Amino acid sequence: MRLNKKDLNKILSILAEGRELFVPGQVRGIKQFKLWEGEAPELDGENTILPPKDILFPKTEKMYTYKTGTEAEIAEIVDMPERIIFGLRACDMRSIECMDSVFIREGFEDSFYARRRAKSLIVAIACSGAGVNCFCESMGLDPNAAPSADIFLSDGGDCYGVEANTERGAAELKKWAEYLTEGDVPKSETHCSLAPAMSRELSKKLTGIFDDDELWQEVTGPCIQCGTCSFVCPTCYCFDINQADAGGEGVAFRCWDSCMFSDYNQNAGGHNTRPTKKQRLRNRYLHKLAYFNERHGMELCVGCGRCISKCPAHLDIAEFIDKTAEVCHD
Amino acid sequence: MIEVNHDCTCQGNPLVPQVCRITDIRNETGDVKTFRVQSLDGKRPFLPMPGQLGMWSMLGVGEAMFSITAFGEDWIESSIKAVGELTEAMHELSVGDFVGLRGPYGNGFPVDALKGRDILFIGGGIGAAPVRSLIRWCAVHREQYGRFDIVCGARTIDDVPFREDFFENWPKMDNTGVHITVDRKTDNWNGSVAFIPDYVETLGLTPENRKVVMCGPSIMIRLTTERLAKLGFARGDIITSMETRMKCGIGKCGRCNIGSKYVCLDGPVFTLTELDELPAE
Amino acid sequence: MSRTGVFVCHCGSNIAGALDVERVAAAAGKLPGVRYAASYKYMCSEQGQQLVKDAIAEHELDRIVIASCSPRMHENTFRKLLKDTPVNPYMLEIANIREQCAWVHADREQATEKAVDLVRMAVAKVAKNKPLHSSFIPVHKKALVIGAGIAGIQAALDIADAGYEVTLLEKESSIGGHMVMLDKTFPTLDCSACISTPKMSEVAAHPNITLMTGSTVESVGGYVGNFDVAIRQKARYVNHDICTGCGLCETKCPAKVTSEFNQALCTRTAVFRPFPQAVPAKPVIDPESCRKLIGKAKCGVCQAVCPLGAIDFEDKDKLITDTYGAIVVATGYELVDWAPLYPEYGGGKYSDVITGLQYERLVNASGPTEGKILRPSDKSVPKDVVIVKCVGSRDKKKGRAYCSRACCMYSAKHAHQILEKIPGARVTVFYMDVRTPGKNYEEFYDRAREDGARYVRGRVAKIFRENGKLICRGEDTLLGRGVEVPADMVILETAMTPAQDIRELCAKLTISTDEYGWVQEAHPKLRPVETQTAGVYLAGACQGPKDIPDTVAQAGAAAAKVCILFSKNEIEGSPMISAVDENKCCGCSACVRVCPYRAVMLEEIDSRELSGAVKRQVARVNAGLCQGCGACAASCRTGAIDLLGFTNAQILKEVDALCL
Amino acid sequence: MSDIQSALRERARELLEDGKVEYVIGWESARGEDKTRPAFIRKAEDAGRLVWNRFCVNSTAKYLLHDRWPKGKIAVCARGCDTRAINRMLSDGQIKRENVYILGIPCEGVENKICQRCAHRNPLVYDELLGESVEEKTDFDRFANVREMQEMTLEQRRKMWEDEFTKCIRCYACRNVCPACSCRECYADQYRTGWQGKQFNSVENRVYGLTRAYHVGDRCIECGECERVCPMDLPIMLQTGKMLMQCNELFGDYECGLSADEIPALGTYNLNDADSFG
Amino acid sequence: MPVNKKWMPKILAFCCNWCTYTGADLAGLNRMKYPADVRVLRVPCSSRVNPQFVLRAFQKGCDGVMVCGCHPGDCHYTSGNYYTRRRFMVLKEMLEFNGIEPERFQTRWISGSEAAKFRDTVAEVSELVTKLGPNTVFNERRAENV
Repeated sequence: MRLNKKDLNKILSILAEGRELFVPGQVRGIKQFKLWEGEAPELDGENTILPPKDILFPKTEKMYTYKTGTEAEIAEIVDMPERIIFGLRACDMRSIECMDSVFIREGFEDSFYARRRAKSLIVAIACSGAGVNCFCESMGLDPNAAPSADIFLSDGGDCYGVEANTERGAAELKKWAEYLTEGDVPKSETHCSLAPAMSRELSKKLTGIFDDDELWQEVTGPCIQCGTCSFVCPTCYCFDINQADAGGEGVAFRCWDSCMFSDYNQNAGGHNTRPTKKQRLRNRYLHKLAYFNERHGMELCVGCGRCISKCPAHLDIAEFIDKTAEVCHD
Repeated sequence: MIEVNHDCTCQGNPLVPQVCRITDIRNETGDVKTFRVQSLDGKRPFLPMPGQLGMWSMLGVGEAMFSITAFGEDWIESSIKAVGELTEAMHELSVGDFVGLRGPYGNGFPVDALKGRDILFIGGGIGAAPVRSLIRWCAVHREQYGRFDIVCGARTIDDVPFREDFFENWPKMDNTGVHITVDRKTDNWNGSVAFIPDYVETLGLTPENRKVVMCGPSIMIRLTTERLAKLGFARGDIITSMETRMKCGIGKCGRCNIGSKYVCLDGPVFTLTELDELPAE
Repeated sequence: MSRTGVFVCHCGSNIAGALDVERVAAAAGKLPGVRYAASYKYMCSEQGQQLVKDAIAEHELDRIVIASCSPRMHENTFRKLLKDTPVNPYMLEIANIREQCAWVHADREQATEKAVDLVRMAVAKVAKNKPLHSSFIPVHKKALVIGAGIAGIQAALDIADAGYEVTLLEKESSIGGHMVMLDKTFPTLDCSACISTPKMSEVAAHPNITLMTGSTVESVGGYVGNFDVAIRQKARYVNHDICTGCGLCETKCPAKVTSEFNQALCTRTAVFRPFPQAVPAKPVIDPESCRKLIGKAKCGVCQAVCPLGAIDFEDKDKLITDTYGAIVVATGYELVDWAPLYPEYGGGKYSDVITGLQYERLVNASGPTEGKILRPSDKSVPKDVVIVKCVGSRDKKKGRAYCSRACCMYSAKHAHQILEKIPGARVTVFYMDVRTPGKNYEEFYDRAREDGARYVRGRVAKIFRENGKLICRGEDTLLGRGVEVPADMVILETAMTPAQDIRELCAKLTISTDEYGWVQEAHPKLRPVETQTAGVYLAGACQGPKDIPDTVAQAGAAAAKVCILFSKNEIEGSPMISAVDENKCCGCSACVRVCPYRAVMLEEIDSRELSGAVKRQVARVNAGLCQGCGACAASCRTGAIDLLGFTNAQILKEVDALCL
Repeated sequence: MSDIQSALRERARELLEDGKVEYVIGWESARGEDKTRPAFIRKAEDAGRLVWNRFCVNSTAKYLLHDRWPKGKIAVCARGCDTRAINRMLSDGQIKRENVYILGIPCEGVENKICQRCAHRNPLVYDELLGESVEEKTDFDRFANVREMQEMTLEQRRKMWEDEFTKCIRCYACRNVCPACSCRECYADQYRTGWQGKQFNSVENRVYGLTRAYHVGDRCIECGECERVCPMDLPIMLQTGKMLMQCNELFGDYECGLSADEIPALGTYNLNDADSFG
Repeated sequence: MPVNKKWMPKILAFCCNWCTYTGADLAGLNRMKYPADVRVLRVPCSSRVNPQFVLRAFQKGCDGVMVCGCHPGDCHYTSGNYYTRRRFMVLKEMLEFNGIEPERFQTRWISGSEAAKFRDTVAEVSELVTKLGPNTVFNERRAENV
């Protein structure tokens, strides 16, 4: 189907009825997914700096309230509003697939995430401008398609090609009926600017170089062990559980955590299983490019390049891939 | 894949614990206490397999994973050593107080693989707790297993936990040898004074048809494995339970990974061969 | 959860009258961790304390909160109570709901609400308390007294009589200080030598006192009970073990140099005893004036003459170190150098314008003039004498605003002595005020005036020589006109100042001085003989100008303090001191800088780090010195050093509890 | 620029060859020539990787804290701000001067907005100076941004900081890059003691922001690294700048990192300090 | 908070044990009256107060914070209040710079004998903070944060 770009605002107001609509926009100079307040979303240009991860897997999520003392009781916090993520690109869509695989499909089902995911409608859009650090193609993605999104908009100059991939997407499209016209739009042809030599065999071989200390020392040298890469990465899903106590009662919450922090693996009694930054960054890279693959069949890196642009020490996962590819194949 | 039963949670959400009441607290040693709990409606919170863990939550302080060392008709028990702020806070609890509990987690000991075998149980200090859960299970199904040799090591005799099991119940089991050793001699003990690795060597056990179940500090495991290897034990026959930091307990938070394996989901029980495949972290 | 007991006190009607104590107890009962809450009429009474003991036993409580009067009143009472219960005395917090709540808020409802808040804060804090145990510091029962004037002598004697060993240091070659220079002492006019020389000989003979003259303190380390002191004894060049004090060498010594003891009124030889009754009664050689030691001439007469060969020119300074439990500072005073300050009084060029001490030497029987008052210029008997008071004292322009306290009395004494010893003498005293604060002081002053001393109220503006007389031009403020008094001799009663090297000594002892250099006492009214460094006491004029009666009283008080310290084998240090968590400390020495008592030092420890075993610096608290102020805990960014009893966790919980 | 670079490579090769230093910390070009990355050259033949150009923005000094007890000496390519960072760590007792071999580089300013406000382009302490010292820049007001901020009304400032701290994602990059942040265990990681909650909300962020400003305020060497690395572009230097301005006004002119034995302003006192207490 | 009652500010006062706390006790002994919205937190010396405690008080919902100590020169620990003076002269400016009304953070030297000064200070601060209204800038009480 086709949608005239002029009618985009009307579509957005349809989407925003009684639901929280998140669109890419500027918040004090930082492009991120923000609540839509009627302005035109920034769909083109580079991808958002902060991923949409915060919507499905919030920075701080209250899990349950508790009371101690004689009548101790625990009450789960359940209310979840309906949400819509509009203007998602292929790489962020893949990150949601990864998180679905972790939180829903494997082992226990994480009820918090599952509930949020069930109440979220995702409207993806074809990638209109690859950033200088993008390499999603070499991670096996097609920037111009998002098969697992509910609705996908492809860019046709003055109009969007609209197609629904899921029944929920189709149901939603019915509401757009009056603005849709027949006809489809050719697939756009944006390509990534980077192409690191990532491949399925490299993913297998990576665990082989686990003990190559000299390589790891050189790769992890400049790292300053901050959490920037974890918190701007769309697929990092590690979290910490904590309790905010207010004198005998309070809230238990989970919040983002980063494997790069020094107290991440701090056991009671002082022993730390990964005390040095070499071990921690090695674990991060291997988890993204190898370990996750063994369990879920896809890499945990979607090639969005956010960690490359934001790393204070200018570390670069794409360069890492090229270097290890070179080391692994000989 | 991993079969999952989590019937002790609040309306099925694996991350939200259920309130349970402490019905009994026993002082095992100076710094180890065993807490027995029951859910509010007086029933057993969940039916754990031997070696499985429960996530104990002291409301307002924090959560930690402890192996379920024993269970009965309407209770389960865990032994907790006071090492950090949370465990010290729990040691201040008294009977009738409430804790949060969710579980069971972990894959538990491979009871089927052990069927028909002689078993050497080794428990180092608080490591005796997970081993005890397996011994109690094997005691119930005694006929399915061969000879038992139970070894317990501790700093001094006063640090040996579960005294009535080690000294009364288990020696009475047929075809069972109970061997206690301590690091440091005290006047109320005249038995063996030796580190576990050396002591195990003196027991003269043969590797044929025998599996070893060993839990305790990692140095003890490493040294004892070397001695067992000298005695001819294959690494595949040695089973241990990993003691790492676990946060969520359901394989999501990423904290307890060794390579691609999650200790709380794929473990904590591994054979040494499985551990060798993982990257040496 | 912790098992806390809360006890709310009615304090008769003091608290119960102003707020609803039952509601406070009920609210406390619901707080987390509180297992027992009750209220009682008088918690500090015998029954009240028994109530606490019973509750502890019955409910197995492990920490207690008392909501009552100020902790400054009964914190110790309740700590002693807990000593004979299984609960550690420091698992206790007090909520002040009397002085800071019941008594100061009229509105009963608001007062009750505030009391509930205060109890909640105390319960939240006590939950984080840890059992604390006092640390014990050994005490070396040996005292060091610095300065052997009457203050040092009296203190040393008292301590020694109490049975403890004392080392008495004196910078000069003989003990006695300034008092032994005086002739008579007011107000009883008994002879100074008669009351001080017996004490001096008692000191020399006392088995417990080790006397070290010509000695100063080189360095002081350690802390109360364990001061490691290095003492430098100047070379005497006379072996006092062999020397019998016959004095033959003194008669033969060719060198002549001004005698400091006699205030430069006469000279002394290089090998000398400052005054006949000196203790130790054996001479020493002054290296600056002995011709052989200066290397000017071969001399060595005294060595040749000495029958026992006691002279030894190769003698060297000796450095002796010892450990002392307490130190008494008794370094006394000096007279201000008035000459540069008062050019208008001749600036020292008139030899007949003398200071009070110079007069004392003139009138003293063992002085240069054997007691006859002869004016230094022509040794004639002065008929007209003018005494000028407050020279250098009470005068901001000359740099000292304080009053030197004793000069009013000894100027009256001088007037009385002159009138008595020189028949027909005329004495004029220029005064600002006359202060006679002691027993029989006023009567003594009256007698001086009855003897004929003429008191003129006004300050002397100028002293100049005119046809053989010293004209003292001043002003008589009572008559409102200028006045000029011709005089044969003028006595200036100059201001007292601290000894010159007092500031370095105080720096070594880590005690402070005020802007003039007088040693700073711990508290002017409540702790006058203590300093803010534990174990260092002070006596006499080093703390401020004073006369002999006050000096001796202070010396006795300082000795008593030392004896209190020595009465126990070890001092129980308060356990509420700082403690360092070594694996958090990065050795940045922020705490070392802020500690007022230098109780925190960096120390090297062996530490297992990622890169193997290394040596690194961490802070270490000296339990003896730490007074528990907590400045270090607030300066430590990572919370490695914390003040037990007021830890960061406790205060944070207290702040949180307030806002629930 | 390029003769310094060749001198740098030359000296690095010599130092590594005769084993005087264990490794050299400098910069090497990253992907694309407009980006460099800190480099740790251990072998003499790798010395060629060292570069010096206007894209060398990362501070090299803080990496000394990643190896506090080195076996041998560590060579550091240090610009003016890096040498101030080294002085900072020396004053805090975190590194030993004998462990560091400083290759001083006079710097005309790199691609970093802080360089317009840099008063110490020449290295303050060095073992070798690679190139003649450049003329210092003095035509700027060190606290221009702070003064401009103070013109705003209280309400405006409140709103501005409210938004800024809502953006913060607590990645702690500003802490991990700051030479004044040298604690073994940061207060923010000790949530057992309860200083700082783990929640990500604007209040906890504000507490973190203000606490860190207070911890490093009187020792901040104004190297601008915290603002450079902040992924959310928070104006962190405003906070420490305000602290320094206060120290300047209250305790006499105050600049940090100028010598190796400085005492921070809040760690000492002066009897006649300004006193507006009631 | 029952709606009919006039809103009462919550003010926390860090008082040094040797001077201000004694002064407060003295005010009690003399039965002086002052508003009931100040809660005193006893510390051994004003130099024990870590600026982070003040931030914590504001974060947890206090409407006003006071730090009181001995007059410079009278400190029982000789130099404690000199550090207090520097720390909180700077913190006062930082709070204002961050948009918190400066009147909410008061610092006073009150000696053991100045009971009247303690009463007047409490009255003055209580009135000032009541005029300013509840502290919403920093306060964790707001819905989205708890």
